[in-house]
Amino acid sequence: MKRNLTILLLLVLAGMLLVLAAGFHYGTPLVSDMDDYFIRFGQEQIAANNIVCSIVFDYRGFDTLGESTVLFCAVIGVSLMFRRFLGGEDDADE
Amino acid sequence: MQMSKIVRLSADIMYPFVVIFGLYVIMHGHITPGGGFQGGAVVATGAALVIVAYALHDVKAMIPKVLLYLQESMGLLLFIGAGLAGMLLAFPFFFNWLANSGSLFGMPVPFGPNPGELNTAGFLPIMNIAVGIEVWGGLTLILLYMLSGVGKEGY
Amino acid sequence: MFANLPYYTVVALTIIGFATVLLKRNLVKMTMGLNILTAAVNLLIIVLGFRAGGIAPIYTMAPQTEMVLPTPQALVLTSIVIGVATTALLLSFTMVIYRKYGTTNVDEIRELRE
Amino acid sequence: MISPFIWNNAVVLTVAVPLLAAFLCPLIGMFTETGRKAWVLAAAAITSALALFTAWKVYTYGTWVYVFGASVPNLTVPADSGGIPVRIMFEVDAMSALMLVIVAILGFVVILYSTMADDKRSGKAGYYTLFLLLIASIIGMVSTGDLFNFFVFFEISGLASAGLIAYRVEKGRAVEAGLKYFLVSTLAGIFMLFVIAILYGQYNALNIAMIAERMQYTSLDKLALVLIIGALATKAGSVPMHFWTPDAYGLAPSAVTALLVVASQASLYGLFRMTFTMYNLTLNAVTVGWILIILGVLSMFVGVTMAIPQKDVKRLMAYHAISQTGYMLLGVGTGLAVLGNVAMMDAFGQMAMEGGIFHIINHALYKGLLFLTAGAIIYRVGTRDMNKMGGLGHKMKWTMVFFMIGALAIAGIPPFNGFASKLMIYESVYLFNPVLAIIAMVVSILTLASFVKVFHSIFMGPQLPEYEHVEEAPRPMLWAMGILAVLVILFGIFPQHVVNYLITPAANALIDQSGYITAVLGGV
Repeated sequence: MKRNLTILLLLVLAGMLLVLAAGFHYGTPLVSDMDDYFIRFGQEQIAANNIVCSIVFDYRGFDTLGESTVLFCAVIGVSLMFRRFLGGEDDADE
Repeated sequence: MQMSKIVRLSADIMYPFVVIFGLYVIMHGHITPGGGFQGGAVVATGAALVIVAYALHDVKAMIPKVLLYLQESMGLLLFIGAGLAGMLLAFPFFFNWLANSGSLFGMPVPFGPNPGELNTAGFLPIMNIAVGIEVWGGLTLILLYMLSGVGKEGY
Repeated sequence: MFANLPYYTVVALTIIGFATVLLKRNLVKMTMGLNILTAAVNLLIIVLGFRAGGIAPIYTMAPQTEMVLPTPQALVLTSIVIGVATTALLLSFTMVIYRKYGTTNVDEIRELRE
Repeated sequence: MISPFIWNNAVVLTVAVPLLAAFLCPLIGMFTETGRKAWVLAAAAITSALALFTAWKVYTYGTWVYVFGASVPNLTVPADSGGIPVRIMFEVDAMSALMLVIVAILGFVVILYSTMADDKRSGKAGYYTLFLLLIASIIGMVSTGDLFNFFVFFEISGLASAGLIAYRVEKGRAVEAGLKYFLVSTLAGIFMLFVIAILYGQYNALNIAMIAERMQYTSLDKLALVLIIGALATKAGSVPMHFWTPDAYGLAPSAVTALLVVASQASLYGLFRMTFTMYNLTLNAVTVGWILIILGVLSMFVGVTMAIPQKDVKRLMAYHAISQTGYMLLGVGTGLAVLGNVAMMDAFGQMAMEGGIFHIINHALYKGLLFLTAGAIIYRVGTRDMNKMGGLGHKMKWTMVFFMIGALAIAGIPPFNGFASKLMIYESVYLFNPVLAIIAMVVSILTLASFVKVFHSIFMGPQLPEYEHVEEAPRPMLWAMGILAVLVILFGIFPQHVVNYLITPAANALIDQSGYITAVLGGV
């Protein structure tokens, strides 16, 4: 039962995604005003040649702070899982 | 379960070059493709190289865990400090007042293609370094913890 | 068909990834399925930002100024790091469960529960 | 008297302070143990104070837009960009302010409960770090105005709560529950990324207000709507995808479970934000409203019927959490269904939405109280199996009183807050469709029945010999439960004040999409 339920779900998903594939045209973005702003003013405002880096660290810098927090979270999570072997900050007592 | 002498020796020789290349990628993030995360990951492969070559207890002796935690927290503090620096001058959070300001990393950049100057882009290099340190410490810690969980029986 | 090939690749990868996550019983294979799904979404975001004839949005020694859209590349950078963090945590969960129950098969774990 | 620094930047500091505290937590933990507790408690107190101040400022001065990295905090649209917002911005309107109030109260109470109480844990630095990160991520999810930023905070809350659920590593089942929760959370995140890709591909915008303004509801947007409702309803714990909730809530430490309830409500807030603010009238409100109603009714019914046979006290409460989420979905779903015509909206739609939103804060309060009391009992007795407990009322007087307050509130008994919001939902939904209101009432009666059973099996009966040594829960736990109990009673006795001041502006903020958009695009 579970198997053909999953296959049904996959067919529905395939149908939905074909709608998605038909909606966009490769090579010609529908709208690009925000990105044209970045390309035009990115270098001038932030004095950085690499526009992607200027977006990552300045225009959308808060995302990158959130993202390095994600990595920090993963490190703390993994350290909690293996605190028995490598010892957490205070070695396990129980 | 140490590797053979040859592997350990070549790992020792290779390690500095991997770290230098990683630092290059981190430092030149705002000019060439790359940046904090990619550079940090490259340097973490250097750490992975050493971990593979040596046994775990040697690596634990070589890289103290406290140092890695310190490295990780300092990287993150430098990053959020760079963000908060704007607020001290009554600007909003994450304002890049170093760019085009003439001081550290403050050189303006002529518009259009140019050979690229290291001393530009205000807080970007500082944030690149911060994220590079954090990813370096973080990935190495993940590797050490996951390696420590291998091979031990029972819980 | 070939004009929109990248989008059909995204559809194919999503189906494979989602099928792996749902049908496979082994936890490690589920993690692989999730990675395929993340790769599919990243490919979709990158492909949305392509502009025919554009170069990478970096001004150092740039031959022309007709550039590709930069924002998708910034989003995918974040998404890749989230993918790494997710995989690290999933694999460490799997290792702990394997140590506790001696198996990574989801059905057997359900029976072994005390 | 509040310094201009706080006055202008409070909305950012509510996220920056817990993040900063979390980054330093492992370091401080290495030196002093009490130092870490003081540090975590201080950080939680400051965060709650800032969140309450932000909420107060939004309720008095209207929507607060804060742009990250612009030269002036409210420079939403750069001068030469032709009217498009390019930077990330926080947009706290009345609805976000209500959620900030919930996080402020629950965050502080839960940290107070866990720092002072149980200290025979190992790996405490990691435990408290993840706690602070979870609070920061919920605050971020609730107050951000950017779609991709919502996704990043969504992932942080997923990671942090997975680490916290799997905290008791030696008990294999907790890790399995954490894994199940994390798989579902990652899948929901991937589907949300699909939605962001579709909306970005069409409108080249990541700001919620910008997308709302450019929305034309093409077939791709229908697909995006289906995916986003699926993803966020999964994380909120509504029925078709609720299988992770009993394990995750049941096996996590009790303090964590109380905060997980708030994390699920943040996803519910995200669902309402997407349907009301981003799509609003472009989607045909009736069908999508009915989808939410059906999800709500299913959650209500399945939640309660699965809860009755449970032996484990926290799994029982987890199923009740699912059924209470159903009430919120029913209330706001009815509001969405009649969003189109003004007549029905004034008649009962507004009341239904206010009932649903009021139920969010009520549920957070009394469900937090119930989980904390369960935690206190398990802390003293050691087992979660209700059949093994009995006669605890003799020794644990205060815990029994708090449990009674929580149980009566969840069942919707008059003097407590549960009754106020459920009554609003019954009255308005009855006008919309009587059958739904009747189902809601029946479910409420079943909830009361199951909690009477729980109360009897834990507290009543003779003093059991093996629980001779049991004495009252430690004082800080009682303080934490006391705060929640007082709030539950206060909200129950003065519901009209709470509704007028907190809930009606939140419902209006959700309904009027144009206010949200002009706050970003209108203002310069």
